[in-house]
Amino acid sequence: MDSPLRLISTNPLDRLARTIEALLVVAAAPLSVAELAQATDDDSERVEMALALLSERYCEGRSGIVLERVAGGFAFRASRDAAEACARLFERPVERGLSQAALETLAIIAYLGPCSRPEIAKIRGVAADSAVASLVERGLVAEAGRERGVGGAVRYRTTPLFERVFGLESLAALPRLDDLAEDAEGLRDRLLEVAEARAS
Amino acid sequence: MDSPLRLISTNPLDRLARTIEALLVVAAAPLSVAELAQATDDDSERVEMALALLSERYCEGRSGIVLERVAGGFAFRASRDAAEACARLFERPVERGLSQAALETLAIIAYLGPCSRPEIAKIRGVAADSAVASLVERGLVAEAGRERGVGGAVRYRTTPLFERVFGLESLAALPRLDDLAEDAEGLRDRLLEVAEARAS
Amino acid sequence: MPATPVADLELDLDAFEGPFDLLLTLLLAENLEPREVDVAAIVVAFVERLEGRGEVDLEACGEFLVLIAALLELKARLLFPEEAAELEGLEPEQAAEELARRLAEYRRMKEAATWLAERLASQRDRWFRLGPAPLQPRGERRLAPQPPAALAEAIRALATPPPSVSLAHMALRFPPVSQFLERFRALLARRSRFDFEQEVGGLSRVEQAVAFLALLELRKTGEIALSQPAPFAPIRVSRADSERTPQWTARSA
Repeated sequence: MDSPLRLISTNPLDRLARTIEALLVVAAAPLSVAELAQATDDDSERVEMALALLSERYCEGRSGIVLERVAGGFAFRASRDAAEACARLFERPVERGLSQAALETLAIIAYLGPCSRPEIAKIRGVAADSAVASLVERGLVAEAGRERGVGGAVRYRTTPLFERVFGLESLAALPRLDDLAEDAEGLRDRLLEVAEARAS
Repeated sequence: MDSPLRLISTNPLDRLARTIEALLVVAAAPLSVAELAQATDDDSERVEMALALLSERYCEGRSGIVLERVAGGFAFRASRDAAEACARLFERPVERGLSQAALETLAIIAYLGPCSRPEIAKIRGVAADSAVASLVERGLVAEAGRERGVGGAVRYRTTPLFERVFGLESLAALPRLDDLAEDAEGLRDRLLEVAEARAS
Repeated sequence: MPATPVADLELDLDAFEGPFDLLLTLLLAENLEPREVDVAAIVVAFVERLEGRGEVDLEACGEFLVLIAALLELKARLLFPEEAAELEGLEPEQAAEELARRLAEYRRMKEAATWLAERLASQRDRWFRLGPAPLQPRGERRLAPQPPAALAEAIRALATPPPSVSLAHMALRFPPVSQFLERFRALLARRSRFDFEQEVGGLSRVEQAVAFLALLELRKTGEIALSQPAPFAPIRVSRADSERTPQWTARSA
């Protein structure tokens, strides 16, 4: 809004940036550099340079529209300043009423990669059917083929929407499990004590 | 108004404009002045003034994002300069095949005749909602009345496009499954039986 | 046996909402899968009920323990039929290690779920559009020509029974509840009463558990009456018409 007009229209990189902002404002999901390069018929390097320009313009504090890197691509979102106004007008259908069971199921699918309902039930000790169904309905997980080909159980993976809702650049941005929980050592020692007491 | 230097950060109208651009980038439908006023907790007059500011900023030739007044209110669209890139983005490549979920669902509808989603879910052992939705979107299946009159589940049938894609003159030209069952009813029973065995 | 607050314990689980005795009835009639039932939630509900009464009801605790143990065993066997067989051959150290591995895995997943919940909370002021923009140009989805044989193949796959049924699983199958229902009915046709422990003494623990569930089912339908002079004393089973106990029939109504 504030930079001199002439400069904008003559700089070819700025023209590319304008095309990219046009694409991002109508896209239904984050767009990767490759998708942007393909749509703008330009090369990835220049697309990345244009994105850098846009990141400066569309950032918190300067603009109501904010460019973010999320779910393996780039997308516009509302600035955090506008959260209150957004909350008055919009709903959060995806995360509303997400139960503990659903969150555990989601964690298992996100960390263990494609897995089936029996596998999830094995880890949680409770059937996962309704939790999985609610996650599919919300669009956070999706079917990903069947186990062992024909006749096997359907497997599930997380979707790009999952990464977007949780604000993750990719699944690699999930914290390492080892950092989340103490190792199995202490637990095993306790169980061994119990086992020995029973054997004696 | 304050001194020009502090204009951006302190001018309340500019802040309102930033909140409005945030709302517009999140909205899935055009927003009316009344909706914007309600969400921003401001009055319509000032909202209209902020929208005038935004129309200047987001206009053809200056920006890839263009503010458009449409029937229902205001919405962002891509600039005309970006039309070609948009066409490339939204033009979908010819898809080579269907997902397993979609193929199974389509086969069930093709061989058994009009089926409801609960029925398909029973046979597949997993919810069929998203698979059916994607087949409807592709125009391969369409609604065909409801089960047992009013109040029953919606049933789906295959479309002429389905026959074209699969190179069939009619549904009678589907590969025969005589070894499985004599007719659609027999096939339905057989599939339900196996589904039950799989679930137990 | 005095009236206890177990049968009419109100439950609000993922898979079931209603009194505990209805839950048991559904399980016995095989209208509800044991694996759908969150046993921990039942225990919590029961403990809350006890707490609400302000006194320890030993009778109720005893009955509850027996029922919940039977339910747990039933569920555990159904959930891990093959694992149970695998674990049986293991030395205590190995079994402990295996259990520790599983517990650690579940604990890590719980931690991961907690992290996700916190992450979600921190994203509350991040708003973005779900789905297409209001003025988005729409492209059509086009599909390349497909072979009709793929449809037949998909149906064949769905019509194929699941592969590989392990024998270990078969070995651990439960005797049907109906088997005990018939056996107890036949017994009571000959004799007016019998001793539960004596009848099931020679059976495996699993069979005993199923037999006990059959007993509850018969009580539920009003065919039998049960009496037990003291906790852990033998359970006496008799024909409903020969030895009607007011408390039981009142609660069965």
